Amino acid sequence: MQKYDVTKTAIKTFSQPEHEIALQTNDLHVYYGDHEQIKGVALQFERYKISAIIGPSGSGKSTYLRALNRMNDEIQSAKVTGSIMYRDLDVNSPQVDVYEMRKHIGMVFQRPNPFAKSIYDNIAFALRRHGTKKKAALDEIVEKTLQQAGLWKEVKDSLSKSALALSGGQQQRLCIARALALKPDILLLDEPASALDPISTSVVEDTLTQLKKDYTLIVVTHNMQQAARISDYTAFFYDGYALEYGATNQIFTQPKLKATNDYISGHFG
Amino acid sequence: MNVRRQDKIATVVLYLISGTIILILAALLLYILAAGLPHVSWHFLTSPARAFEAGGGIGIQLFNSLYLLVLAMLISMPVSLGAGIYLSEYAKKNWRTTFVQTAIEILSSLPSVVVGLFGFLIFVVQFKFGFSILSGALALTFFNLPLLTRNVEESLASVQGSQREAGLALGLSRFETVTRVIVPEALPGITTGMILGAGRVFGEAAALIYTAGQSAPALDFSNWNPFYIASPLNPLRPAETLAVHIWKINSEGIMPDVAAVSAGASAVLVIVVLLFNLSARWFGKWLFKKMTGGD
Amino acid sequence: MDPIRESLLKKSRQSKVERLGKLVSFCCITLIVLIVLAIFYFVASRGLATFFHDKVNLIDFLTKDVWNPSVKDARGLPEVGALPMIVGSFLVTILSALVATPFAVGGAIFMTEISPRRGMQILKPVTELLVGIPSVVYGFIGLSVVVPFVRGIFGGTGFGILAGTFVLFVMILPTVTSMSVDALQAVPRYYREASLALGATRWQTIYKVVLRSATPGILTAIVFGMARAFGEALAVQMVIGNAALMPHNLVSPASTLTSVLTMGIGNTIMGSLQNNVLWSLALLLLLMSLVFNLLIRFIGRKGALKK
Amino acid sequence: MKKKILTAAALLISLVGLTACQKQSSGESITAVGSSALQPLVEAAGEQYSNDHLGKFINVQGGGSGTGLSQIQAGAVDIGNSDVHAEEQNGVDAKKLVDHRVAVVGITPVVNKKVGVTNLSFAQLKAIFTGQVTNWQQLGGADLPIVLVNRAAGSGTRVTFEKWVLQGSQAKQAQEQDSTGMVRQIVAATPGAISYLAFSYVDKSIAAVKINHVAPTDENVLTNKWKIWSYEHMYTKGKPTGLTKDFIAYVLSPKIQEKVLPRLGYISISQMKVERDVSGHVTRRS
Repeated sequence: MQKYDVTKTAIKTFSQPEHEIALQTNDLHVYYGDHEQIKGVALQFERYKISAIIGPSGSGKSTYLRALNRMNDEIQSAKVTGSIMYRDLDVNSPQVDVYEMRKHIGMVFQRPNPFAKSIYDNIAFALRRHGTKKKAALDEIVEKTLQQAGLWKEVKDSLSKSALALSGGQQQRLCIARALALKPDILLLDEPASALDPISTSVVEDTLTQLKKDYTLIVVTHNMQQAARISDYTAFFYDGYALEYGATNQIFTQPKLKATNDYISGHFG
Repeated sequence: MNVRRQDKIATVVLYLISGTIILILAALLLYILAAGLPHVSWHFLTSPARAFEAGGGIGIQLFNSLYLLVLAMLISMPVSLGAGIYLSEYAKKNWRTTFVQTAIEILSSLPSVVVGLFGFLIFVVQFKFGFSILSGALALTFFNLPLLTRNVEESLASVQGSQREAGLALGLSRFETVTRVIVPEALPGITTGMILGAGRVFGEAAALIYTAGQSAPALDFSNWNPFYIASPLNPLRPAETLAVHIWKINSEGIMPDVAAVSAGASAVLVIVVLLFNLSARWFGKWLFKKMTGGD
Repeated sequence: MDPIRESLLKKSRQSKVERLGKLVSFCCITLIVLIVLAIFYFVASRGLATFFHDKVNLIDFLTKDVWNPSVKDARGLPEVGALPMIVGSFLVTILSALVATPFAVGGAIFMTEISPRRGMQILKPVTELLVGIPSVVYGFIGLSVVVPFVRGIFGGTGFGILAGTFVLFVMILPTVTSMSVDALQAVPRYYREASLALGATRWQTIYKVVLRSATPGILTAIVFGMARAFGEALAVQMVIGNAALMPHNLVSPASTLTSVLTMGIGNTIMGSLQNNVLWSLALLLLLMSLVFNLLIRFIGRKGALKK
Repeated sequence: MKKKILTAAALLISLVGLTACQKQSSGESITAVGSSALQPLVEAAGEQYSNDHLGKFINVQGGGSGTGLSQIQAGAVDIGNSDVHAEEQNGVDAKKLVDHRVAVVGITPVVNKKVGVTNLSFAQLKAIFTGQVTNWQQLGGADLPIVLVNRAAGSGTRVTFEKWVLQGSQAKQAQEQDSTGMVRQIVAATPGAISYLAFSYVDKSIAAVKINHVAPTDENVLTNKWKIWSYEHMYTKGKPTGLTKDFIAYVLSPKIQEKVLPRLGYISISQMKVERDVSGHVTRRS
């Protein structure tokens, strides 16, 4: 594997934003035990845009994404330093209620993970637990989110069927609908289409572009074409650093760094 | 050629071994049932035991066994569920957890006599519960807890981690994720374990001899007020169970039909335990279908 | 003000639920640990009284072979040599494990390698049913079938190590079998496929590849079965004959730690030496179950390292 | 689901608590614990007593004479049943206990039917149980090795038997059985076996042995011609009061002594023509 001088080129600070920023991280480090997985990342994500994070395996993309809504808390050995600013609050600070925060910063995982419940309950479950009990309200949210996720037409007659009976692509869209049901501000997606076939992938991609008008999306992807197709901004991760970040168009056509260029032209990854 | 023959021989031997295992069980069951079933009748199942005359039944013992079982399971189920949840969801991988797990393993391999005597000194003597269903149920809880806890822990651990992430990412606490998502999914396994545990409890004798006692005073089945001393529901009355009864009459029985009663009681005991086993299987499967098939 | 920002700073219902839930489940596990510690303390305090209060020499206790707690020897110390019971316990445990192992492993291979369909449909339920049979019933059968059988063939009373071994063999068979099945199933499928692809026969594959890599798991299963056999009381007590004598042969009456314990406990006075030595036996049992546990952990760790 | 379990558990606990508080108000009961040989008698008497006195209950538990004596000594129960004198048990302070002798049990040596011996002397019995004689031929019986079957050490039957037969010698270590039923079964099935049983357990499957040509019968026990017998004791801690006192009096009443005891195979205490103290000293009863 080719070596790049990452420490010099890594993004450590950023200029004052021109647009409204939904989330930003400063000098974010993530450690798993003694191993430093993320070595200081500063990025900001614009509201109502899709930002893609690309990079080779092991570059820390997923780890970074999971840090954003503190999913790393659930891994015993993980430790996070640096700040994650969301609505003028540091997500990592003890004042912030982690469960409330996760309602606003939702997440969709690489492998579809619907609950072993009915399609309806997959969406209604968390709502009920957070206090929405009325049937009419639940019905409305279920229908709306399934429509947003582009799944409504396929499942509207079988809402009481087990979610596990759906195809992989449908399950993933159900998981997106499930996350949307809580009306999050930001939706984090960790390679949402990597476990799916090409047709399902394109349906999910369509869904994401539709969602952009109401949500801020941060998508980790392995698939550069996908990043190019759907995202407005792209960050390139390498060895625990964010090396380059900019408008997707610019990153894919005129990358500033050799490393980025090598990666997107397929020299490694 | 030699290798092929070896393969043949090995296969035959393995078939023989498996056949022997099945034969042993079949012989055991047939023996118990053949020896006992002729004595089992409605009268035998419902009438009280007689100390020194023929014609006694096992009605009260059977009721005691069931009541004790229900009480023991009521106490041990929530505790083992909580403990299992802690071990599989919260416990960190360190020496303390290893210590706790070793402690549980030891409790599970403890001879039940020791548990019974401990229960005797603590509940019967110290807490003054006397020889009672309550003392027995608590002793059985001790005896049952490690197995149930391990079963809960294993069942929970077998549910995929992605389900936990799903719940957590929806802003649910780990506890609610576990109780509302993971436990339901693990329910088939947990239920099977609980029912098998119930079977063990039902057949346990050594832990009960000194706690629930070895006498079965007549019960007044018309009075269900649990405070009445002869009420079937009174948890502070002494209660000889079926398994203890078998042990006792084999040891000290002076009724003329000892052999018949003990064979009959053994048959009933085994049948009930088998029913537990079969229902565990059936119920686990049914539950799994129900859980994954929507409401 | 930003309502979302506000809500982030408040303690949510979920975090209260989490605190409470964690506490409750922690209490449950603490309760269990406390129970174990209490039992340990209780058995140890009584069991050790033999040595501290009644001044019995630990070495004598473990190595002498005369068990007669109410009689004093020449030095004025009670005759409490537990060796016959220790030997008896180990003999029945090891013998029954020796007999059970080929059956259990054979049955497990049958279930996983030879005929999984039939194995899982017939053999597995059968072994699980065996687990459920209460030990009093095993004792009852041992008494009415095994003991007369042994008597018929070898003469004597029929009571003894051999009868105990038979009964324990059937009792631990299901445990060892089902754990061996788990161990065999954990062997990755491609091991078998690789071996078969190299032209090995099924038996060669089983013997050289599958069994080899499942050895730690199978050993754990056997030790687990031994732990169970060691602690079994009622069934053994009913068939072993309960003579606190060094076993001369397999059909002479012998005794185990558990059988002496169950028999004697009702006939001795709490706090007397006769009672305390029984608790010393119980302590020995407890320590043995600790040893078995450590052994299982040790084997498990070794197995894990190999992979 | 979980809530339901919790609610049920909470209900149960409160129920138990309430029951514990109200125990006294709905019926009175005492507990008698100990000797399994005495258990059937006390059970039968307790049952009758409850029938005669509504709302009063006698809980009877086995557990062995040792348990009975330790529990009564600890004050954990109301009556401690024992087949042996409290003075004979290690670890019991007999002075604190009050002895109530409620019945007598005769104990006889029994042998397997193939042995071919019907009469033995005390000396021969002693030789057998100390292991000096090992074949029945030496005693004029069949050519069979002697198989000793003992009761568990400390059991009342064994203590009594050894007291009169061994006279202080040490018994040979041999197989021990926890229970009378088992002993009978083994003696019946094992050629050459010898053991000892209470009279009431003797049946056709085994042979009882005369000692010095005295037959093991109730009549011979009444006059102490048959020496191996013991009292059945109900011990109380201090003088009995209340229900305990009434119940012991009831057990000693003719209703139990004359009607129930014989049916259960005990010898009535009121018929005894002699009295014997713990050291074996016999006096005639007037």
